[in-house]
Amino acid sequence: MTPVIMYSCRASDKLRNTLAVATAAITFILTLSLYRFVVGGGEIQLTLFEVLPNLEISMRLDLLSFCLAALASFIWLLCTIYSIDYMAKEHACGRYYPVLIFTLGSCQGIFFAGDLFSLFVFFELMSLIAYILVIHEETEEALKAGYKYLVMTIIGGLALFFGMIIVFELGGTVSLGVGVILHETSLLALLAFICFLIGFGMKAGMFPLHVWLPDAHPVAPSPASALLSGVMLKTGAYGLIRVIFHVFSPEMLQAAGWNNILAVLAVITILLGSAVALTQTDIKRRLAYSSISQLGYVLLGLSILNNNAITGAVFHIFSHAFMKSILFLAAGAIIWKTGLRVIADLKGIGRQMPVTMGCFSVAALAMIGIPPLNGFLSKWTLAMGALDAQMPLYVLVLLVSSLLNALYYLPIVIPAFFEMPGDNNHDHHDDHELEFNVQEATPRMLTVMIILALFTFIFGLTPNNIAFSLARATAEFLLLGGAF
Amino acid sequence: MEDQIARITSRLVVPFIQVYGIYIILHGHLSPGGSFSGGAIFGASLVLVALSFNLEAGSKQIPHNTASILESGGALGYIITGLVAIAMGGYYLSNKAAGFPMGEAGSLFSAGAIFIITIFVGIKVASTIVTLFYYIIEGEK
Amino acid sequence: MIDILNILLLLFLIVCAVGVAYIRDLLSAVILFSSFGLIMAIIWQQLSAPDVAMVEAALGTGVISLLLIAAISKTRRTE
Amino acid sequence: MGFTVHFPVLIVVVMFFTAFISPLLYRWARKLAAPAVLSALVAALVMAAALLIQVQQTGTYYYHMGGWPPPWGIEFKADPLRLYILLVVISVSLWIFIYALRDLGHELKTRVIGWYYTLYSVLVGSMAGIVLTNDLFNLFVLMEICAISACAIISIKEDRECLEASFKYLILSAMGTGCFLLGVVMLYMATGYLNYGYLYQALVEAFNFYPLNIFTAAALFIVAFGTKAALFPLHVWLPDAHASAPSPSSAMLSGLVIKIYAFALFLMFYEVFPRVVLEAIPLSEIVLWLAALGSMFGSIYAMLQTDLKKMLAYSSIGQIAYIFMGIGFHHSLALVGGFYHIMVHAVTKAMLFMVAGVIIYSTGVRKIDQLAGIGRVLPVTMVAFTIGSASMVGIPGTGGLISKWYLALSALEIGRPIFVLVILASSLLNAIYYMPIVINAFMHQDEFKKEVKPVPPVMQFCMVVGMVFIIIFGFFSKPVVTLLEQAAALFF
Amino acid sequence: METLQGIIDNYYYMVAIILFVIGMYTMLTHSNMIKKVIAMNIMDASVFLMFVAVGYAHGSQAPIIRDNAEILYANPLPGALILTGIVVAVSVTAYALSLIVKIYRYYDTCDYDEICDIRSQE
Repeated sequence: MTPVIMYSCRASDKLRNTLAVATAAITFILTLSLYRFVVGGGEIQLTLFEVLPNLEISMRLDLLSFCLAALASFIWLLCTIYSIDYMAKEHACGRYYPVLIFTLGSCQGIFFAGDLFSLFVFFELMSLIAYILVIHEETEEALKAGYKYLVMTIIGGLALFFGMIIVFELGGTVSLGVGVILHETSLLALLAFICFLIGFGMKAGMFPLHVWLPDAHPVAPSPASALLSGVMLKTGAYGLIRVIFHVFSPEMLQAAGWNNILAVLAVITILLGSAVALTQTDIKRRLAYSSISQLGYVLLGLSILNNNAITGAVFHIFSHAFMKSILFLAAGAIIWKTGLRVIADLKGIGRQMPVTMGCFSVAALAMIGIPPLNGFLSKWTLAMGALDAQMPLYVLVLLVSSLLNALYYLPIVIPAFFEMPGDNNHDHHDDHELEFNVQEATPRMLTVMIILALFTFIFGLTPNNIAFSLARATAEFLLLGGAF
Repeated sequence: MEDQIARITSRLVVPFIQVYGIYIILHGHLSPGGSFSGGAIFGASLVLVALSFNLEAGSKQIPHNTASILESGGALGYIITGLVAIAMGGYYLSNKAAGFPMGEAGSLFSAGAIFIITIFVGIKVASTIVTLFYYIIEGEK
Repeated sequence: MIDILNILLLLFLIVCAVGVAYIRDLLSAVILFSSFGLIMAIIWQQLSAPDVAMVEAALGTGVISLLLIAAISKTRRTE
Repeated sequence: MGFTVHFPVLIVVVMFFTAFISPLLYRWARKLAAPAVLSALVAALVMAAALLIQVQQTGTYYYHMGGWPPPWGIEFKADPLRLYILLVVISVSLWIFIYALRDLGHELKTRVIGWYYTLYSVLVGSMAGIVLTNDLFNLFVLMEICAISACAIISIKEDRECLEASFKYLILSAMGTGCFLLGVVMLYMATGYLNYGYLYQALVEAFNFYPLNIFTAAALFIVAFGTKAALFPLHVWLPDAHASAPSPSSAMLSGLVIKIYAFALFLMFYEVFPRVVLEAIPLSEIVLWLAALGSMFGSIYAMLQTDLKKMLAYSSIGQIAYIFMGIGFHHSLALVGGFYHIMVHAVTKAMLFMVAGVIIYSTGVRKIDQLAGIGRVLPVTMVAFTIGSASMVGIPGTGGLISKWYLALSALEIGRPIFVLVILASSLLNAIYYMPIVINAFMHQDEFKKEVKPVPPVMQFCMVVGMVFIIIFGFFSKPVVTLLEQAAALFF
Repeated sequence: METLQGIIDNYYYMVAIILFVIGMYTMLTHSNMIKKVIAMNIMDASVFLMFVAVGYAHGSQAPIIRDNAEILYANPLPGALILTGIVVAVSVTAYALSLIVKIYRYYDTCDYDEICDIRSQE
């Protein structure tokens, strides 16, 4: 039920790796085993113990938490498998794996949290532990980025704390199981909303709080950045969903117009993220900025607050998790093999590492939103939602950003396949020619990427696939009034 | 400090001062004064010796170790007296209620526990003053 | 009549205190302070608190001055 | 009631008894001195716990010294709140003492250790007395004893900084006491009582006749306790004193002593001055704003420090401000928060000073920037430091969060969200100066260069106990909070 | 005029307050440590004076039991308390002086400003 946090043993490398994978797998299977129960509309609210009067650590299971938990544990499983090879030549693995699994635990904790307080506890736990992942490289740069990350995290945590206290003060409870807590708008409630926006938006890389993200994600080891981008960003979005539907109510937000704050920020996030991504030369930085803009879609979907839009948002959480993981893992594979990070140097790499770059291109195309990949589906649904809400402007935004996506992904993909290394005859590029005589990444890494790419296809090709229907069901469930 | 007049005077005066100090301590419950002032007077007399003769003479009168032992002992005696009151069934430091023998009002032994306590406190104060003086003048410890 | 005596004593007290504050020779300040203490003792006697007066005379004047002089002898005499 | 009736006074007396017997023991039977103090502390702890249970069943009761009833006699009061504080004081000092046993030999000369035991017991005894007493004059005497012994456990390490710092402390503390005594006289002039309960009743009436006296007294009390508890503008003595003292003393001073004075101010505000007085002048308001300023400035000053112990000392200024806020809000939840913070901060800060002590003991390093990479060589120590700083910042799962939670909640409850912001901002500042140390300690590339002595198991044990307690406070705070809520409800 | 009368009636209090202020002023402004200690004693003494004056009723006698029960006694409580207070003050003084002597040995001065100078030069 509750994912058990396990510590990998430090005794031997092999054992540790196996154990880490096994833990992730067990978590995944455990989570999956809840599927039947959840789809049947089941909900569980479980109080573990009371920290303070009316303030307890509790667990809760419903459709939304199931979706995300399943997603998270799946990606985690794959990333852990990927890490085994990737991390083999890195230092301090004894620290890396336990932290990885611990983060998974707290991440699952976030998704299964039964009230804001435990959500907050796990959220902080995850953010702080993830710090160790961020600075894993221990370079000057990493430490700097890590420090930024840490400070922002703590600011976000404090904002959450503030918001939570206001909710507790106004509503007398912070449980997510009672449905809507705050019914009336007031200055304090607005303050609380803004605080939550700051706290969760921080994590989700929302403008203007995204500053930590482009620094932190690239410096982490690639599997970790895949997780950071693919899963941990989503915890912020998840938190916002919870707040919007279970603390406030959609009707109330719409009536008060507060969702417009979110919408405006989301639009800025989308456009800004895409635009800045264009100017980046480091591949991982570009991916990180792209994450910002993609999370903007999710937030936009949330701010529109109707069925289609929310379906789109939830589905986009799924699809982005898959896509971004592939991208980061592929980038990681390239860096691992060649040590190159600058995009201009990657010309022709598709010939040496066809599978890796193949996966990369699939994901990039999905990002752009080319049918029949999953990115298209989520954008389509989002656009439908925007139209439903009489907001054609948002559709325009989506289109513009897709265009921008194309502008910054295609220059990676196309030269990788169709140009020879060192085409543009700059002298220093010649040095790399030798290094390009590289083989593909290890089979294990490839398998992971291929599996993810397959999922991208599957989710895109069949509109009634399992993820989409889950997202649809979740949206309905949420709009029906959240918890009962 | 080696002054003839001071020496002779102090040699004359010191016994009287000491007796007066003891008197004040013992009669604390009958007349003005008590353990604090009496102890101070007694202690001051000891210091006077040290001042008017020299430090060795003073420390011969009451060695340092003795002084610090007396200091602790005085306080302990005070506390124990208080505890005895509890043992005898009264409150802490209670006097008559705990059954200390009370004399007739106005006579020397008329105050039960207070009398005992006063003596202890007097010892404590006198020895403390001596210790403090040496502590400052010798400046070590 | 007794009031006037008291007031005079009090005035003397203030003078002593101000003097202590302004004299730069520490030994003189200590002597002034001990006279301050003695006057204080007299005032307390006037205020019908003989035991306090006694303690002040013994401790406040005697012992403190003694300790102060000892300390000054160990350190510096002028401010 | 049986024999427990004597416990309030016995707790104090046992400590003083030990204080006087330990130099004798140290002289004649050196091995027995430390166990004597230890057993006295344990005995006091047991008595305090028994008393707490007793009081929870039978309610508040009073103990009259020597059987003299108030208003003339000396009175001790045992109610749940005081016993809670007492329990915190005694258990934390027991814990610090165990640590001190090992550390003292390193920092002090052998000759004075016996005196250290004496002073330590006197300090604990006088703090227990301050907590329990129900009488202003008794409070004064005990405060002086506490101040002298607190200064003495600083100056017992005879180096220049300690001596100077403790002299500064002594003078300012004497000023505080002077102000306090003047305040006491003012109240005595107005009412003729010194007993809290009697004063409380008499002041309601006296307030009509002598408002000025009473205001002056209140102001003087704020100055007096503010000085002693390092309320913001009166904190100047604290950093030097706490930073230069031997580590167990710093732990004691920062962990407990300043809080005792804060508690005494609380008693003044809630048990001595009736509501009429406090409503007539914005006393709590003053305390509140000073506390708010203190919580910010303490943290800002702490950021500027290069010496680890000095930084911890400044951080105490910021943290004590939370307790003052708890007093100033005039709300039961705030009291819960403030008192919970007394406990949490006592444990946390004591542990942090222990960590500093261990670092000094085993490497001799005091400067923050020399700590890089130390986490690799002293893992337990630095994990303790991490948890301690997490609690200071208020990371969930540590005790610091709970007290902040209550404080913030009550700030909202009385409709002043600005103070929530203050609390949050100061938490952020805390994070800014604690976190780099932790990061540098663990994540720095360079190896730690200095030679490292192994940390004795006793010290490690003490730090582990501290960590465990901080985490317990973070998760299982309910019994304490319930106790505090009951206790705080008595005042409203 | 009424204020003046008030001052004359309460001259003990007035003097006590003046002394308190003088003491506090000297204590906080003078940099010589021994001066500080003396001033601290003056300050304490002024508070004691005030305390005793509170307990004193005009024309009352010392609180010693005599045969004649008709006498107006002064309140003995302040006296008893001040005894304690004086003792405490003496002990603080003694402790402070011993500190001064030690500080002198390290710094060769007992002036606080000079000590600060010395420390800042290091």
